[in-house]
Amino acid sequence: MARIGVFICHCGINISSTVDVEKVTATVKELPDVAFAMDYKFMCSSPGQNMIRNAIREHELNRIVVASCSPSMHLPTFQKALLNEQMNPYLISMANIREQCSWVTKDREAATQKALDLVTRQIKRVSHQDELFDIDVELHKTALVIGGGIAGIQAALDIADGDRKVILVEKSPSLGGKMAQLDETFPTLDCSQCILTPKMVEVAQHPNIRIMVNSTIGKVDGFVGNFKVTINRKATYVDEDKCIGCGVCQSKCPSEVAPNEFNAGLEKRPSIYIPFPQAVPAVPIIDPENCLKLTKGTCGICEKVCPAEAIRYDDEPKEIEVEVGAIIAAIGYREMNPSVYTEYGGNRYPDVITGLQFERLVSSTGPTGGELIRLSDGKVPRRIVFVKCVGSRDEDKGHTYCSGICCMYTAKHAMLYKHHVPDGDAYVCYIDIRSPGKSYDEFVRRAIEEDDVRYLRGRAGRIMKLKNGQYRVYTEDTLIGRPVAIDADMVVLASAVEPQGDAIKLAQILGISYDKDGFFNEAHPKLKPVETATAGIFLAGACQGPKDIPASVQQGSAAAAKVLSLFARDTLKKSARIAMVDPSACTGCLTCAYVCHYSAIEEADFGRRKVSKVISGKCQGCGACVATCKGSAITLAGFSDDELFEEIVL
Amino acid sequence: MKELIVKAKELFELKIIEVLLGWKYDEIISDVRPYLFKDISEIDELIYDRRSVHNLTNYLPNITKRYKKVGIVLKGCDGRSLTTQIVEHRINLNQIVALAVGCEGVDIDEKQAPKCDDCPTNISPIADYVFGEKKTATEPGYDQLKKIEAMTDPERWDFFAVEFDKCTRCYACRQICPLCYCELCIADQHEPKWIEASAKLSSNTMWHLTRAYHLAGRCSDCGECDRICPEDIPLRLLNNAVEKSVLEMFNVRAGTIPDELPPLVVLAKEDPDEILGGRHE
Amino acid sequence: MKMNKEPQILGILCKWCSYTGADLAGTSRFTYPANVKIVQVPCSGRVDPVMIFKAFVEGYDGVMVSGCHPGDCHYGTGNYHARRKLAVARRLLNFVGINYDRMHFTWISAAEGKKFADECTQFTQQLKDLADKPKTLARKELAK
Amino acid sequence: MPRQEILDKIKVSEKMFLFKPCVGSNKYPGIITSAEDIFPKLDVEIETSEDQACCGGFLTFTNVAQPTSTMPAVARNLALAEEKGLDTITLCNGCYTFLTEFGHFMNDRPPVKGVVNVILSMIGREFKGSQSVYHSIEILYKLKDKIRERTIRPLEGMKFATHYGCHYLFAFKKTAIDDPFMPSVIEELVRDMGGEIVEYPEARSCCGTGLTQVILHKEEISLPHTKTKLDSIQSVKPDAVIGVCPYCIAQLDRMQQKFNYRKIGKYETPVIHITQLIGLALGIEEKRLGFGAHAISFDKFMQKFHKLEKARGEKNG
Repeated sequence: MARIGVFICHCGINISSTVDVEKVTATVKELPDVAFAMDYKFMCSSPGQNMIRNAIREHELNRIVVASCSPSMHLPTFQKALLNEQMNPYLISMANIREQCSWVTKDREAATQKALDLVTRQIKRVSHQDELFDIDVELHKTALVIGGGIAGIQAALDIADGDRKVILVEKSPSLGGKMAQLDETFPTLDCSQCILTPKMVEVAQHPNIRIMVNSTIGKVDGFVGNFKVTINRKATYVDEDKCIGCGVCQSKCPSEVAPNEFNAGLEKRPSIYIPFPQAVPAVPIIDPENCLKLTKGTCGICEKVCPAEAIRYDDEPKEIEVEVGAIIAAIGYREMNPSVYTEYGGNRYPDVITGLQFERLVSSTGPTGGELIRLSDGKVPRRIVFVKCVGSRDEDKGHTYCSGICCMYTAKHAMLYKHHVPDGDAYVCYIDIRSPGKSYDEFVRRAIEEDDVRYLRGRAGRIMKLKNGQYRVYTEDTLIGRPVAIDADMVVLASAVEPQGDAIKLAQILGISYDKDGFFNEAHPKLKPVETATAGIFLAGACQGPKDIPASVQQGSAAAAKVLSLFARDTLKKSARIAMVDPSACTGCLTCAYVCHYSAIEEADFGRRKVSKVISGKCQGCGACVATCKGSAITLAGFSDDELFEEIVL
Repeated sequence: MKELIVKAKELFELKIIEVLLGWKYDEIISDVRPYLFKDISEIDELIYDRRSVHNLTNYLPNITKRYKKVGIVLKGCDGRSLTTQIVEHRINLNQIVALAVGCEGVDIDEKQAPKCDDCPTNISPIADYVFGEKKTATEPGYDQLKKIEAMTDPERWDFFAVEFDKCTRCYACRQICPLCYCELCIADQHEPKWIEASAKLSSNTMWHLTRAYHLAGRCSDCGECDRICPEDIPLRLLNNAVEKSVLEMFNVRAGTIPDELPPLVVLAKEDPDEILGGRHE
Repeated sequence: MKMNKEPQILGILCKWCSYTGADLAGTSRFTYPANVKIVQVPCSGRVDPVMIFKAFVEGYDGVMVSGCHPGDCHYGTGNYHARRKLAVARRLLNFVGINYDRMHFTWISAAEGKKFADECTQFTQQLKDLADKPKTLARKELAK
Repeated sequence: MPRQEILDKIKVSEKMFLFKPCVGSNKYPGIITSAEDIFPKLDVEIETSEDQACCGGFLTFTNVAQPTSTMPAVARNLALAEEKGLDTITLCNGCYTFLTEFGHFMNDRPPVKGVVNVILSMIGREFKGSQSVYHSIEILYKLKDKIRERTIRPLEGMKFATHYGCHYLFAFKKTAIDDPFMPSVIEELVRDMGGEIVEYPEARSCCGTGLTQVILHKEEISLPHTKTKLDSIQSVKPDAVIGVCPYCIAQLDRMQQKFNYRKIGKYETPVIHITQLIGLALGIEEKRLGFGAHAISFDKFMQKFHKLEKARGEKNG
């Protein structure tokens, strides 16, 4: 037998000015099951809460209705009052008579009637509410960071410094990501590797971080606090414990055929290689597709020359299972291949290169040792054109979004060019200059004003190779309204930032959502920028959307903070408002499992039948399964059919 | 027919099936009725012709619990029911040997059943053996449905109010339907009472709307509910109205593609918002 | 025939976007007709069309369902599932004579308080403009 | 690179309707006669119609008539092929554009189609929109293997520049058989016949006729453009330029003559339609190729061709 206490708030005059609170109180007093009803000026105040507490004791109330403001405002406040009286906090219901009644209705009579109606519904509802208990979930205080670029490195270091264990998984043979390939960084023009390498070394030496390179994620099961992750480590054919990183093997390898990934394909690399001198870990890997020993059974030189006897031609891929409490996805981006831009040559012209290739070309660790020359004939380019938005903001052939970083790096490239070739001409073909960021616009202005880079506002239409080896860039200067043709020695295409090729696959493994382009979706674009809709999985860096280094680092730290705050607890509290299956009513059709966004429904045995079962740790309580179950075998605690029925039916 | 019997005997002989669900002529009712053939000696009585109107898949869940290998003679519409039953884990496909017949239509009261005019696949989408010709599917005509659609709102309600009022809530429509299989039907629930048990217009309306909605994107249009209704309520009309919307909005005809999820549990991000607000047509 | 009395409207709103949007309408003091009764659900995906059938049978003149905009669902995909279910329910109800215009499905974000108030006002007017609802009303039946 | 998914959709039938371009009929009859000869040699029977009219393009281009008024003319042309149950081959980019675009336009808009059919009914015809229209280069590319096998007079030693024409590749960016910026279908055909391709910088530029219609308007924009293009061609010294559009061919061919008369350069690169070239390689009677109608003489070209052929013959004994 429900003994309901009804507490109606005046909210100063916010409610009582349009709602006749006394009348409502008097009316609800007469309703069945209502054991006590009162009204008060400020129900949320300390005296107001004490009134509720006293009434609970004096009138032996077992259900509470508070009619006041929106539950999103003060439900926790009133739940606290219940808790203080050792009452289950789920035995309260709130009628929203301020935001959804007194503030939106002018007519006093109508408002009073509506308030009465709303309170009555909650009174009917509350007697169907049951005691619910938040779920305690144990958690593994180890984090998994996927991706060893700057965002992943930052996240891993921050978590590790917070004295929690981190597993850092990287697909390629070394940490560093795109930042390791860059020459200098905007807007300060400090050397990228000089600021990155110390961080990479710190990661390598950190006792709390376990680095797993050459590895990808195979499977993720479980839920927040309790993920079971299968990591696939590919065969590297080198024993990392024995290898001393001397590099003799790569200098003797005769099979130099594959494009050097680190140098953006500008030159070839051996088939056993350390990706770059500062690589962490500095352990080589054999490329099985080009190694003569592995493809043809000949050669075997590396094994002979290795002083540490670390070569293992019989190495095999491994599957490693780990248990973690939180996951950070930081897989970064890839540069779009401009081959579809046939108007820009479609990769046929040797001196029409991408932004990343230009970075390698001017880098002192690059294929030319930092000398800016044309790859076709070794000459210094006297005139260079930078074409922006190649693949960005182009519905036709590329992506609809702005890649965000190209305006800045193109300004930087133009400056670097002018620093290498002070008497050369640099042109930039742009649509807009987007440089919001600390000291960013000043940086662009510096390129234009101090380094005399010529900015032409217009999208380049076509690049044509001339007989003399130059490239003619057809564009338009829309500011003077005239077509322009520039004969240049080199053209740099600011190729778009796009999601990694395996981004969608990873999103599906992790069970997180992604946008139409393949970038991972954050839980809320403004208020939850590093969380995903799946609890315990966070995002950092350019996998969530195009980002520059500062933004990636920020998000890495933010994600780490989220993980640390999760790990600060010994158990996780999960809202009790989750779905439950009544196995005796369940037919086992499993259509509920198809609509579950969290894969929180699994098959279970019930006598001789198979039925659905909700994994309470995974369920987030959306109720999609409840609406899908035709036999009403699923109940969503807190929003059960009983409760909603009472609210709907008058 | 002959081939069907020969194949059925072969399957019994080779012990590929333990029982066969089909039809035979029953002297007592002087009509063809569903029959579970348990022995090879009975097979000669197997009948499939225009009188084989029943949807046999309704019996499958129980039969597959008792026998490991079940043969079944399937018309196109029955096959579509089977497809959905399999997707919804009612039946394990491995237990089924489907003998699909190229259905030429069935008769109710010696006239071709109206459902046959709207048939999308005369051969079951699930078939281990096929007997007969496949006909090309035609767009459903929905003649009767279109007549109702042409009425005004009050006219339509007046029409259905009369029909729903007849309902005695015998639930024959529920029992005959191979896809109405809830352990506890929403109409039998006490808390909350979405659908009141007494036979009156309001609760009958709730029942018929709910029944039709629960079949959305699943109903194979076998027409059994319509045939069985003792009050002759035009239940197919409601089913077809839903199936027509499903076809128009989601381009799905229930059960025609094996392993395809029912459209109402498919995650369809690309659906246009117009389906929620745009006018019909 | 136009309706004279105020139409009764049931508003089923998702907790994260639309209910918060309705709160914002209040905080911003946008007024709308008092005949809209709001029920909170965690997600539009929780809305079972049976609730809507019941609402009409119980005597509501219109039902309004609102969730987060496509792509913004707090639970990822609940609103997409809701869209399919409600689209079917809407056509079915129309088929038995309960006009499309008695159902209003919309996406209202937590920032769209104005939109919520406007939708309520317009929907009320829309229902007033419609001819009387078919007499499914349970209460009328009892009176008989 | 040719687009496989588009190629797969193209159906080469045993019998096809050849749509005769007016520029071909009036200026370069060799284009039509060679086409009539080569398709049967490639196992495609050709049917033409005396009733055929202008594709409708000229009327629209020259702003003589509104697109809607030319619609019945297009529909009538399409109906001719439909009545025979044949798919159409066009020899000209303009014909291709007008027949396909207007055909789609009418098919997608039943009211327009209805009005057009009312007009057509007056002459006892009807446009159904049931047959396809293909560009000759599409069909020829599909017949590439047969062309290679049946080449009896290989083009070995001959150098060619190519010109695709905007109104095929650029106008059909997504549906043409090749990428507008990096096409290779003509190149592949020429190489199959033994010829050599020379690339020139302005290969992707317009021939110039599209710019303000040199015939109707002033020449200031059109002629310099054509000159740039011709200069670029001249710089790589091909034996001939291959086109797939009689309209482009007319511009590139006749403007050379015009420049020569006006003494603004000396141009002597003959311009040839792909069907003429294939006709040559397949051994069609030389007078059926109609080189005599071209403003820039083919004499040098043919001399070189004969000389090389003779040399090969002697070598092979």
